[in-house]
Amino acid sequence: MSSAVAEPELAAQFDATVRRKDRIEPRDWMPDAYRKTVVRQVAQHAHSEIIGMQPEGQWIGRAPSLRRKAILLAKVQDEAGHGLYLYSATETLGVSRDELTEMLISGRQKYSSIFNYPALSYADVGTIGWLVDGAAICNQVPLCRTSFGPYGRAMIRICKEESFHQRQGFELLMTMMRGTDEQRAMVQESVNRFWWPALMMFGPPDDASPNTEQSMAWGIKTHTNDELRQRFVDMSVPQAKALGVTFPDPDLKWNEERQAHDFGQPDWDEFWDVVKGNGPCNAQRIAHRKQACDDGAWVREAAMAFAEKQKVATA
Amino acid sequence: MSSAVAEPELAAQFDATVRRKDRIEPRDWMPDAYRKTVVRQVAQHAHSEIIGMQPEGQWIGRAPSLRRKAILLAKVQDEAGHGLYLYSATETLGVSRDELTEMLISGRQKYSSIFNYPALSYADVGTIGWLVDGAAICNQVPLCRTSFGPYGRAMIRICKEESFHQRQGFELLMTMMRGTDEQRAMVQESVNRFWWPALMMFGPPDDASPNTEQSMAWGIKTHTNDELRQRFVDMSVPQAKALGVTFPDPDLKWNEERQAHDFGQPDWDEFWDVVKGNGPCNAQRIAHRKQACDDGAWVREAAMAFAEKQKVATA
Amino acid sequence: AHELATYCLRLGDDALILSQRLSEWCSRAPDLEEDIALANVALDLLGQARLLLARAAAADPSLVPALPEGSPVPPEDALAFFRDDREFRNACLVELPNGDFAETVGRILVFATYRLSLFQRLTSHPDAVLRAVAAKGVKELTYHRDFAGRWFLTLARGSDESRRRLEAGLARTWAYRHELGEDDEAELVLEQVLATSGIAAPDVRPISTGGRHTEHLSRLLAEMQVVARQHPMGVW
Amino acid sequence: AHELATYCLRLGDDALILSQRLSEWCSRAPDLEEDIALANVALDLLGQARLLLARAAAADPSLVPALPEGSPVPPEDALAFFRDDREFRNACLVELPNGDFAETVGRILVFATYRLSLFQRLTSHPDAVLRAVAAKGVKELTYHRDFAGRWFLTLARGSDESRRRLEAGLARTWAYRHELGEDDEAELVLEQVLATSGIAAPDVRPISTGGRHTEHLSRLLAEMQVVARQHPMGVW
Repeated sequence: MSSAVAEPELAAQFDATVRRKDRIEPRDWMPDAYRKTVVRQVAQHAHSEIIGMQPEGQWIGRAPSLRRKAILLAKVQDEAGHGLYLYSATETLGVSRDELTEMLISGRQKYSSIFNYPALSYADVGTIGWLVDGAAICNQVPLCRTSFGPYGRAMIRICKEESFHQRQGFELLMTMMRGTDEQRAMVQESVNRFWWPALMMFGPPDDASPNTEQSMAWGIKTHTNDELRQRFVDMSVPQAKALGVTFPDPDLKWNEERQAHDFGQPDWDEFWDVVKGNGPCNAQRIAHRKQACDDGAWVREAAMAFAEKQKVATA
Repeated sequence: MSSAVAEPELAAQFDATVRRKDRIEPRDWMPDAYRKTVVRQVAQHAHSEIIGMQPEGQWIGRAPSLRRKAILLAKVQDEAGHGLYLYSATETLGVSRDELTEMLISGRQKYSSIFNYPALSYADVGTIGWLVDGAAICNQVPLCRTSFGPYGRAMIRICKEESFHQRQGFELLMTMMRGTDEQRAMVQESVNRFWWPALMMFGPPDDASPNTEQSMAWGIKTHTNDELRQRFVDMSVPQAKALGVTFPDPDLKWNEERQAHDFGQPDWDEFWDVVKGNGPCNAQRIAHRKQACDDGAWVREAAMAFAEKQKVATA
Repeated sequence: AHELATYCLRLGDDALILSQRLSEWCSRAPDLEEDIALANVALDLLGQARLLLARAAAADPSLVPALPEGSPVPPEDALAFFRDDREFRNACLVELPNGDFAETVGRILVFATYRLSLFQRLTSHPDAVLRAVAAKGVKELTYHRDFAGRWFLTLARGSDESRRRLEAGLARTWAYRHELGEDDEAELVLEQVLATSGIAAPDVRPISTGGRHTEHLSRLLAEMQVVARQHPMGVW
Repeated sequence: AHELATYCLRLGDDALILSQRLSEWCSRAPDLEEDIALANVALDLLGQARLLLARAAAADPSLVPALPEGSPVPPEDALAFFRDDREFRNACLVELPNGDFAETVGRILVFATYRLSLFQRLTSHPDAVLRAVAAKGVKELTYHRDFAGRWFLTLARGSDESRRRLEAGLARTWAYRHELGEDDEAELVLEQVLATSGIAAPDVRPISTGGRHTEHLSRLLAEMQVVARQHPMGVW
């Protein structure tokens, strides 16, 4: 009953903190719905990092130069690191990595749909860096100022590394474009496949995105999907020109009046189909994750048993 | 007690059959030691066919032409077929395939040591056909007249197919020798690796082969190891000349007086080392077999359960 | 001629890639009898692939990848060993990893049923070569379908584990079935096999592959083509 | 110079092939921390491989495989991606499949212990490049050995299953240990780790490889080299 008295006051404090664009910290009071939304969003982000290791990861073994192999391995390792920070952020709210992994494997929590598209050539390593990480950065830079402290701080570190990855991806494509005709064709083919899915990474159009408003009010989200998508397109077009590739969108052109690019809409039916689990790789990605978890179960158990024995020994 | 009376008579009958070079059939009386020796020898032969699928089998997926892929797959399939006949022959003596497989996997029964050498290039597919199947045929042709009926009849069929495989192996090498320098080098390198192990396939020298005498008396074996080895060398030398390859034996030369080739001795220490389990692939071959057995256990159980249910349904 | 060639290429690639997958079972099957049977299916499909790729090359030589001057590689091998994954026209269904024996049985059942129905129609195709391939194939595919059908029933009725595995494996196959084309006759046969076995059609929606291959094909080809590509002037 | 080159090639190949194996763990390790740690080990070894292959190529350019006129492939990549399995000089130990996590831990322990001991001696090698590689490597290998050593102890003392797997995996590694050369110091360290963990040295005799590779290497290279070989004129 005592908490019932205090709650309006706590809520007012919470609102004020968010309005001031200050951080909410794990021990601060927060509305249940806020807590749930944060956990869901951070978990989804963490899952995306971990699942995102797969499409590129399978090319580590086939990287065509030792330098590229090192770059790619380090990048995929960074993604594991990002997953680690982000799961730590959810742990500050009392939700463990194991619980979340279980939610991922059972399909109750999502990850970014982009990783349900296959990586079919080494050029995809570059395109994923350039366009996918590029889109991710557009989404994530504003999140560095997100209201939940541990998330915001994780994002600062992650964004720095992601920008590095994006430049590396672009640099790979740039190098390939200076190579053979086959290499240039590989790059263009890869860009053709990833352009639309990259645009989908910003989520459905604003008028079909019901949660945006609340998330913006809470300072979890700071821009609408369509704003970020526009920013991404405007950023990418000159980069494509520098590379010497085109995007597969006949409607893409500069609008002098808006001082921005007009562009076509992705196939939103495909988007929802992939979100619902029928994308090219949904089942494969989850099966891979589940296999790794299952195969490692005995190791995690052994480590816990060992730690337990150590505790007893030192007690 | 009554059998004690009959036994000398049965033994005399058995000896007479063997002397006449007639067949002993599964329901005939036979000495226990004979039965054991037959089971051991046939099982070892069956195991050799099954383990022998592995070195070549791993090249099916990498065969460099569709025709060669078909030839190789059919050949390895034939080896499974040979294994099948031979296990059937032991089953006539009341020893099941499952028991024997267990003996193989646990290392209590052996298989031909040649399959503990790795197959390292596609030329090895040809060399295994030419030299390994060639040596096997030298060993096996006399076995078509072996005293135990089911074994002898299986051998007739097997020898026919083995000769076919041997010609195919030789033909592959012949074709490769007409190809590029790299292909010719591959063939010679392969022959260098397999020559000595092929000579070892006839077993240790006669003076170190204590079981030969009894086996010959029983008509299970019809020639000594050294006799067969000599026959193989004499047969192979002109074939090597036709191919345009050499054998890695400086002592190999025609002996006008003996009307046969002199040749060096294989490294018998290596032979015994491989027999004892320390060859390059012993552990790998058994692990592969065990994995297949383990992976298939649920299928065999399901098939038995299904057969059981069918019986009940039709009873 | 180009249309005939690409059609033969598609049918040939399906057979080639599934044959490659099935031959991975060699020396690994649950028992010797299945080892031999799976090799038989793989050999039949490989035979179909050779004829179909050769027909494709003859109908439209421009489809055959260029090799170094004087290379002795025959056109069907050039098609099999010197195309990249993007140039293969097979359905994704045949390039998926084998999974366990139940999954393999489910895949052969679906594939052979569809292909048998198609080959029955192709026995009256205007092209004589294709007609001949189809006539031979009908017998082979009948055997494949029956082999898979018998094991399907056995696993469905065998043990709880075999039934569980069969259902899980079939679901994976089922989601790629639509790429084989619409075929009511084939569907009817599948329905009957499922009904006889007491297995419900998997409740899965078709996976949208976007007409592209899966990540598995390039790995499969890396193995399949490695020796041939190392020796573009080789004779075998 | 040739001797130095082949020596660097051997050391470089060991690092390259084990790095390739360890990177197979990426996205498959028992937990994120081990995923990251195994990638670290793989990255360190890859770094060693690059320096050592480059040194080998500089010391004896005749070792570098010929590529088409004008190919932009740098010498260390030519060595890594355009040699056949027979030309690789690595020990068989590093090319074996990973096995489970326990087997991987055992292999890293044995490999890093031997290599650390060797690299400590190489810090006074006459060749300045090799000295520098060794000096850097000593730090890296100390970390690898300690990582493996900690897990070795954990698995030895953890559960019955982890102990069983550790012993089985170690036995497979142990039988190839002799190829790393005789090194009493390294043996002493291994003895200590085993004693601390309460694990007996496996009772296995050395596998006689005859100085040849196993069947695994050509498969590993088929994957590792496929893209590079498809583009001998490519820049990356």
